[in-house]
Parts: sequence; structure tokens; C-alpha cells
Amino acid sequence: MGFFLEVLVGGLLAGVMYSMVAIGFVLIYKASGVFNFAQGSMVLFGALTYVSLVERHVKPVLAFGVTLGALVLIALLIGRLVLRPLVSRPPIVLFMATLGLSFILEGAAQLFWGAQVHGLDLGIDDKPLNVGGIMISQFDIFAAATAGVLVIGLSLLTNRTRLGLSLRAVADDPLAALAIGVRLPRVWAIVWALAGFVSLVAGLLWGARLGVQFSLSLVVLKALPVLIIGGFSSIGGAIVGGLLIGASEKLAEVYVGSLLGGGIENWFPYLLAMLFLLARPVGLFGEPAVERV
Amino acid sequence: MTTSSNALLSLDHISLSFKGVNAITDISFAVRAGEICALIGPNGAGKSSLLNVINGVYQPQRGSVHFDGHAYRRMNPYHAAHSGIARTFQNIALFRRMSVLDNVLTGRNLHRRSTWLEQTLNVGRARSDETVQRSYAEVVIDALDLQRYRHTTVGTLPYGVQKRVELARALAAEPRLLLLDEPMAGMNADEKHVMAGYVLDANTQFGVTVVLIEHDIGVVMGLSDHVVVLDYGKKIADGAPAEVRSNPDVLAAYLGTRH
Amino acid sequence: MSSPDTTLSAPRTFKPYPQQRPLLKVWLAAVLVLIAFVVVPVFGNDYWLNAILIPFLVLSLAGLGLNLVTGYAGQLSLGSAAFMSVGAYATYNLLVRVPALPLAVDLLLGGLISAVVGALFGLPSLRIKGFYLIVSTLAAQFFVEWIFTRVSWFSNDDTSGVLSAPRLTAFGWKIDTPAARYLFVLGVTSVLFILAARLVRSELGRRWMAVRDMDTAARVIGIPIGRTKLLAFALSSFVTGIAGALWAFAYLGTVEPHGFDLNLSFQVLFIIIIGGMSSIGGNFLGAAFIVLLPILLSNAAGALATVGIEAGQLQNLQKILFGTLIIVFLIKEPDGLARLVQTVRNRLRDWPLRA
Amino acid sequence: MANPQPSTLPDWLRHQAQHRPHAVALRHKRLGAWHALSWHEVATAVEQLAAGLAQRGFAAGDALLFVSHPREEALLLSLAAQWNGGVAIPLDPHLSDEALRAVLTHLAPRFVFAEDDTQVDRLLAHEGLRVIDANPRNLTPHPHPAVTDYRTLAIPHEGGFASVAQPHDDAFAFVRLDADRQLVAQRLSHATLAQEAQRLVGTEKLGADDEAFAARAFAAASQARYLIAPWLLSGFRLNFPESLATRDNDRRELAPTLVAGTRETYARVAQLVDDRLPGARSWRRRLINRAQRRQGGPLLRVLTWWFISRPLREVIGFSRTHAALVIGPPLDGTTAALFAALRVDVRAWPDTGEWRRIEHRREAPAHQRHAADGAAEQPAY
Repeated sequence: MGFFLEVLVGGLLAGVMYSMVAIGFVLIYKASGVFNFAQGSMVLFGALTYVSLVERHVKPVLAFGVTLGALVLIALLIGRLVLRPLVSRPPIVLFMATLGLSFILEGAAQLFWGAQVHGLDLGIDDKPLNVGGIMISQFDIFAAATAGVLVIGLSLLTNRTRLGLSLRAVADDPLAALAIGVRLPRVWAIVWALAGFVSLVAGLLWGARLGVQFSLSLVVLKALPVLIIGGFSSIGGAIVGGLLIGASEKLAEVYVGSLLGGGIENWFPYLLAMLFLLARPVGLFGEPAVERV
Repeated sequence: MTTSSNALLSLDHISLSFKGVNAITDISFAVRAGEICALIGPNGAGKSSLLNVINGVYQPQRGSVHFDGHAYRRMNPYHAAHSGIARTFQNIALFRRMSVLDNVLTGRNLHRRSTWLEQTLNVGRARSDETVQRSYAEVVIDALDLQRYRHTTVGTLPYGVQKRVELARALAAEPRLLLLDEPMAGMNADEKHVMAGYVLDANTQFGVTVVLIEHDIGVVMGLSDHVVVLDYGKKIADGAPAEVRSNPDVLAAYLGTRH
Repeated sequence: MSSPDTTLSAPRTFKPYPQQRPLLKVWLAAVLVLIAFVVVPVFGNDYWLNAILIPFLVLSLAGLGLNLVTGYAGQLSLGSAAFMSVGAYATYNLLVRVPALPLAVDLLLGGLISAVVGALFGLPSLRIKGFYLIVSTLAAQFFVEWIFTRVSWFSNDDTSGVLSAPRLTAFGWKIDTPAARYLFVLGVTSVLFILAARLVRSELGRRWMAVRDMDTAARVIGIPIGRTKLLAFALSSFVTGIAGALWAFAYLGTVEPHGFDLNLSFQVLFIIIIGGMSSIGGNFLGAAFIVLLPILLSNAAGALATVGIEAGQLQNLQKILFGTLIIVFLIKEPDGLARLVQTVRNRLRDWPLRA
Repeated sequence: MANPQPSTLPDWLRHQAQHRPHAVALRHKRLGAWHALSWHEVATAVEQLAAGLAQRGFAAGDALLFVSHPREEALLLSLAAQWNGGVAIPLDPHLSDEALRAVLTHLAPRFVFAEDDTQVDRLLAHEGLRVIDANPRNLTPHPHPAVTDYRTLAIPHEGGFASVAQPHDDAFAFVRLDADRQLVAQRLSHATLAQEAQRLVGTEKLGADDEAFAARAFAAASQARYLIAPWLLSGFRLNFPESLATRDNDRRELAPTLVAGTRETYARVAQLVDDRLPGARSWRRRLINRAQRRQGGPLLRVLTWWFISRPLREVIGFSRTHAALVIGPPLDGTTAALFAALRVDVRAWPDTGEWRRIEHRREAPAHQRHAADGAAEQPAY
């Protein structure tokens, strides 16, 4: 039983990580209707830049600032060079564009900082704590806490502020928003910058866990089913979806995977996501799209 | 008068509502085979909804639709097409990246007798089938004077021509009943006149029964044998153009509010 | 053959003037065929055949497969590599388990098997739209990769899941030299391209484009959306599967499941984006691009070294280049190289007037 | 029928049918495909139509009216009418109802040929008419008793159906509204037509392997003189475009060697070129203009010829034209310059023949019903 709980909690905490990446997606999707495949590469880019700076004896805080600055710059460039020319093109096209974007970012990150694995130490050691009979890694708790703070902040931002309002306006209909005076490029820039920030945080947490390396960019493939389950346009959904995926995949890996020879956590989330889709094509919290004849 | 003897289409006490909001309330009328029937009424009178009920895009909560003999409550666009109902849309619904000829040929898809495999390997019925479908498509293209656009991508054509191509695609299906949702919307007087000519040809030369929605009273009166007037989802008049025109309710509810 | 209306019932159609001199075109085609089937295999050196021409042809074929479902039917798929591997493993098992069957039949059956799998993973398309669908295709990608690594039966009980190509013979013809493999691949590719070109001009091709352009209208004119989509997935995977088999046995020679990873799927997707969505010839252009660019880069390595980019970085550079190209094409020429060629053609046809 | 020198159009038709039975005589584009009729087929078709007409009471001296654009049925039928010693009277289908009524009352035709349902209905408005319906789309025949379907007209006739046409019968007659909007007519006998055609064929060196393009209004007298009669005499191929809207494309596909048109025909082509040439300061247009003004050194001229003028000839379908005729008033300056630059020598032929008044009558302004886009607006040349 304790073992089950440990697996479950472990899964949930891993799920938190997934959600962090997923949130980046949701932000961008809400603002520009873009399904940003490059999110994973942003995570990689952020973490790699940070680590490399720290390794070059830049103060962590400064390194964080610089990295964030770089990400914001990238965000601006993306808005200017990619999104604006493609506005009001079919979503598939935008998706492919972000696919290209992810290639650029990954290539650039490794071109600058090299492809070797970097260790990353955030100063929180990974020793397990005993919480009510189950062992939970201190680091995981820290990660969860960070995620929690992030989520609360973001939901406040999107629901309470004018920015949030214009975000939703843009999400509904970019051209209309443009017409009512929302400064589209500005909104995009802000949102992509936010997404950059989130991905940086996620990248640091993941990186501290697995080491900063190319495979970081593959978390995008974890976040995908999370989004499907949570719905593309709901931060809460991203969280719930993340926890769901995290827990279920770990449990499945432990209890089912052993029968199938392991390694099923690669596709199991997708299986789950597909079942969800067939049951509820717009995810748990997504608004159904109305089709007009 | 809900189902007259030689009615091709008749609606029986149709009611339709979206989330409690009534779009159509208890409408009944019949369309005789071979006639041109016009649905008129102010915007939001439920004309398009009615069309959508007839070809099964919407399911009415109450009432039933009879199409040449068979009554049906549940219907979907796919079956409607197969039972001989074709339609055009208020905002053009063409396949924008295909040529005019291809668009018209898709209208023939119900009449294909050969399988895709036969067509790919060009064996069996494929060749004869192709000639039959192609020549019928060409007849329609000829009838609607689209020859010069035959190989043009639809998306690049002017609005008026696109409207015509949509009509052509519908005609190519050799329908029994043709539903036209504002075929002359956004056209100037001459274009309307021309389009009316084509609708008339469709009715006389291709023997298609037509139900159309149109705002321009002049066109409607000149074109149709039978006019049904809707207002706020209710039928307020139904009859020959002359009678309808003189009907006081119509004058009040419809012509009064027309711009 | 004499009353006036026979002119309508039995027309003697006539070749319009410009087509009265297609001799040039026929001649050109003949030359191309001669070069492709005779000159190249005889004079082409092994490097060119092995490292450039064979992968080029196979990738064009894979592109063709993806183009059917994504370019023509408008259903985005990121699982091409998965269907390639299904084709490869299916063909492999047929080869080693049923030696009696001739190679051609093995390929065909391999294609059919991956067609079934493709249709299976296409099923969600009946309910879901747009890029929700990529989840289904990605599921295929990961699941297939996993099952071929785990279940050693598929790889004839090689526990690592690695296949080594059995020697291929078609009708007593030993396919062991590079030239032979090239000819074999070329033959299969040409046949499939010709069929595909006919297919997309058939009613089914028209239905695919109709569904792609506006599925509501397609339903209203009586097109069975579901069946049309499933056929798109099936036929696409059929072609892709055969491409996979060729990739495995005619190009790599030895195969492991991870050879068919997500990156290969992306490559195939790039082929059709660069080459041109819903174009048949475009797949050749796109494939040529994908195959040649890295080679050009590595040849340019010397020059790049002087600007401080050492050879180890080429792969990253290449990534950046591809990413950029994708975006540029999506923005400037959504219909890819094929459209560029087409535009030039039209220009020339109506020269000096505007096309 | 072995007379050495045929003297009527039907004789000439038979003559061609005997000398080159299997050569293509007539081509028309219908439903997207070119269809061809050999001389033999044309002759038999005409003969059988003639028999059909005769059986329906069409006798020598009768008039057959055509309300139609140029189309092969109309041509065959007019020959059939002449075969029976009758006269064919083509009318411009855009003719106003007023003018139509005038024509009908004064010419009292035995039959009227109508190109489509619109014209049929328009004619049925006038009582006592017998209408032949071209029914181009092969739809179910028109219900009205007075309407005969073109396809049911021909009757197979064993042993041939002899022509009764005489050299001095009128073959074609043309009517139009003159300056003060009065109905005038022009009559052309077999003899005159044959004689004028001889002259044209001689001077323009027309032969059996020429391609002629009949895009001009069937109603114009010159059509009979400069196209139909020479066609029968010299046995070249006569081609009809699919529709007014597609004629330029069809001409390009055909690349005719003989083009007969009015100044407007050529002006329209020139306009087309002008519309589709790139902007005013583009080098393509500059070169063309220079060529038109005969400027530039020899080198420039050669370049212009090979890279601009020659391809342009191809595009507008004049690449093979050796006989370009302008009937009536000559080309206007710019058009003439363009064709000169393209090295297409457009020769003027007179539109002679006196027009006799039929009868005074006031005219309502002409009104046009729908046709192919813009085609109704373009003059029907």
C-alpha cells in the first residue's frame, strides 16, 4: 500500500513537471491559437543557456536574468518574423511553423553551448523526506511548490488583469481583436515572453532532475497528451491533465509495464489521451468549438 | 394544405429551437413537383434554418418532413443528398483549391458506378463511367456558361461566378429538389437578372424543383410560382406571388420592415 | 455514321494545335527514362547510387505516401516512420517466414498490412479534427516503435529487435549490387508514382480534396466523409509501408526499430512541405532537397571551418537551416517547390503576356 | 452530278464530298472537346436535313431564318435549305424583339432555327411560326407542337436526294437596321457567292489544307462571302469556337491559317494583348512599342522578334496565319501597328453589296439577354 502511494505521489509530482510545460502551451494557444510545438525546445534553450552561463561563473541570478532576456528577445522575434506573416492561416500551418521553430531553437542552443550533458544544481538537495509514512523527495516538493506559485500567478494574470482580457479577445478572433484596438504584436510578445519564463523555470527543474541535455526538448512529447486531456485553452486543465498523466503513467509502468516488458510510459499517455479524445473531443476543460453551416 | 396531392416536398408542423430559443414554430407548407418556391422574410425569420431542416443539417424538435412520399423525422445531409436533395449555401461553400470542372465533377459523385480501384487502374467500368460523368458535368458547365473557367481554381474567381459554380455543382447531382440559400445575395441588378435566368433554366431545362431564399422582392415575384413568407419563425403567408403581395400581414410585417 | 447528331454521340475528337507537336515532350520523357533506367545504373558510381539516389527515391516514395493523407485529404500525420517500420517488419517476416512467396508479393502484402494499421490509427479521424489528430499518429509512432523493440517475434527472435536484410531476389534476379538495388527501387517507385498520379485524379482523389477544402459541403453533396478519410489513411500507409520496406532492405540493409523514429517522420513531413502539399511531382523535389542539403553542407564544411564552425556543428547548422526553410516556405510559398515550377511553366506558356 | 464546274453551293459541297470524302471539313468544340465532320459526313448530313425539310413542306423559294450564334447545326441547316432551292437568312441573336417582329412579318419564313430555349420561347411568342430547336445540350425535346427538334429533322434517304438549287437562286439573305434604324436586306445568289469566292481563293491562295476560324457573327454577310462560300470552293477546314467567351482560347488551340474579321475583331485582340502585357514601364511593353514604331537597331529588332513578337503570335493564335482578312473598314492605327509588329499582314476586303430597304418601322433600343460573361457586352464578331 505504501509502495502504491509512493508510486502515486511520485507520479503526481512528475505530473507537476509535465503541467509546467503544458502551461506554456496553453498560454500561447490562448493568445494566438498557435499549437506551439517549440515549447520543448524553449525549455531546452532556457536551461542550456542558464547552465552554460553559470558554468562560466556568472551569478545564478544574473544568469537567470540574462537567459530570461534572451528568451524574451526570441519571443519578440518569433512574433515579428513568424506569427505576423502567418496570421489567419489554418492552424495546421502554424503548427508546422512551430515545428520548424523547434528545429531552429534546438540547433541554435547546441550550436552555442554544445551538446554535452550539463549537471545543474539549484541548491536543493534531493534527499527523501518521510511524509506520513511515504518517502517523498524534498526536491519534488520544491518543484511542486514552484509550480503551484506559478499557476496561481498566471491564473491571476489571465483572469484579473486587462492583459488577460486582451488575451482572451485575441484568442477568440485575432482580426476582431485587432479591430477593437488590441495591439496584437504586443500581446503576442508578452505571452511568448511569459511562456519563455515558464519554460525556463520548467527547464531548470527538469534539468536539475535529469541533467540539462538534448532530451529535455522531448518533454514536449509528454506535454502533448496532457494538453489533449486538459484542453488546449485551460491552465487548470493543464494541471489536472499533468497530474493525471503523471500518476497513471507511473502506475501503469509499475503495475502493467512489468507484464509487457516495461518502457510503456512512452506511448501510454497517448493511449490515455486518445481514449479521452474519443470520449470528449475537446478535452476536460476546453470550450467546444461551434460549427456553423 | 400541408400535404397536397402532387407535392414533392411537404413540411408538417415543423418546430425547431436552439437552447430554448425558437427558430421555427409550427410551420407547414408543401412544394409541388416542378415549381419554383420562394421563402421570403426579414433577417432572422428562420429561412435558412428551414432550409437546414429540409436537408437534414438540423433536426426539428417537432413535426415531420415528407420528401416524394417518404416521411422522415431524422435526416442528415448525407442521406438527403442520396435521396435527391441538393443545395447551395448563403456564404459560398465551394472547394476553393479545386478547379471549376473538379468542383462540378464532385457533384457527380453520387452517380459514379466504378470503384476507385477500377478508376486508378483504368479497368472495368471506369472508362465508360468517366465519359458519362464528364459529359454530364460538361452539359452543366455549358448550361451555366462556365466554359471559359473550366480549369480555373475556384478560389480565384469573382464572387458572382463562384455563386454560379456552386449552382452548377448542385445541378450536376441531377437532384429532384434544389435548395438555394440566397443565390443572388450581394449581386447588382444585372447580375441578379442573369442569375435568375440560370435558376429558371435549371427549373425548366433540367426539370428541377427549386426552393430558394431571396430578399429582392422584384426577383422573387418574377421568378417563383409560389411564395412562402416567414416572420419570427412563423408562416404568415403562402400562395401565388400576386396574392402574397396583396396580403396585408406581409405588407405590415415584411415589406414594412424591408430596407 | 452520317446523321448530324452522330457528331455528338460519336465525336471524332481532334488534337488542338499546341498538342500537335508533343514530340518534344515524348522525346524528353524517353530520354529521362533512358537516363534513369540505363545510363545511371551503368555509369553511376556506388557512392551516388547508395548514398544519394536510393535514399532519394525511397524518401520521395515516403513523401508521396504522406502527401496522399496530408496534402490531398488534409489529415496531418506525424506517424510516417511508424507506418514505414510496419511495412518493413511485415515484409521482413514474410520474407523469412514464407520463403515461397516472391519478393513482389511480399512487398505488396507488407504494404497491405501497414495499410490496415494505418486505417486503424486513422479511426480517431472520424471523431476528431485538425491537430488533435496528431496525437493519434504520434501514438502510432511511439507504440509501434515500442512493440518492435519489445516483442522479439517481429524481428525473428533477435532480442535487440534488429533485422538484417535477407538477400533479395526478384524472379531469379539477384538484387545484391548497388545498381541492382537502385533499379529495383526505381521500378517500384515509378509504378507507385504512376498509380498515385492516376489515383488523385480519380473520384477518390477529388473526394479527398473536397474533404480537405470543406468537409461540411462535402457531406452535403453526399460524400461519405468517414470512408473517404479512412481510405486516405490506408492508401497513404500502403505507399509509406512499401517505402519503409525499401528503406530497410534496399538502403540501410540492417534495421532496428529506432531507425524509424520521430525524426524520420519529421523528415518526411518536411519533404512534402518543401516539395509541395497536394502535388505528386513535388515529392521528388522535396526529397532531393532533404537528401542533398546535408551533403552540400558537409562539402561546404571546409569553407565553414574558416568562419569558426567546425564539422561537429554541421548537424546543428543543418537543423537551423531546415527549420528556417520550413518557416520561409510556409510563409512565402505554402505550395512548395512544385508550385514555383508550375508558376514558371505558366509564365512561359503565356509569355510575353502575363499568366 | 459529274458537271465539270459546280455552279451552286450544294454542287460545290457534293464536289468536295467526292474529291476528299474523308478529309475533315468542319470542326466544332462542344462540351470541352473538339468534334470533327468529314466532307462526306457533311454532305450526307446536309442531304438528309434537306430531305427532312422537304418532307416538312420546305420548297424552293422558301426562307429559313436563323436566330443563332455561329454553330455547325446552323451551317448544315442553311446548306440544306439552299439544297432545296431555299434561302438562308441568318439573324443576330441579340436582335431586338421589335426588329425580330419586323423581320418575321416581312420575310414570312417557313421555319426558324433557334439556338437555345430562350430564343425558342422568344419566337413562340409570335404565333404561326414553326421553330427548329438546336437543343445543343440534347435535353428532352421542347413540348410545344410548333417546335421540331434538330435531331429529329434529318431523314436517311436511300439513293441520294437531289439538289434543286439554281445558280441564280438566292443562297443567303441578310437583314439589318440601317443608320436611321430601318430594316434593310441584302441578297446573295449562289452565282455571286461562287464568283466572289473564286476571287478570294485566288488572291489569298487558299487551299484544302487551310484552317479557317469562324468566330464572326453568323448574321454578317461577309461570313457567307469570305468564309462559307470559299470553304465550299476550296475545301479547307472550317472551325467553330465553343463560345464567344472562349474564342480566344480556341483560336490559340487551333492556330488558324485563315482569319476573317472586322476591324473590331482585330481591335479586340489588340485590346486583349494590351490588357495582359505587364505595366507601362516594363521592358516587354517597351520592346513591343518600339517594334510598333519601327524603332531600334537590327539587333534589337531580331531580339524583339524572337523573344517577344514570335511567342506573342503563338499566344494570340496567329502563329500560322497566312491569310488575315479585315472585312469592310480597315484597321485603326494602333491595331495595325501591333499586327505589323507581329508581322501579320492584315489585308482589307470590301464589304460591298447593296442594302435594299424592306419597309419603314420605328425601333426600340436593343436589349440583351444573358450570355457568357461579358460576351453579351462584347460585339458578336
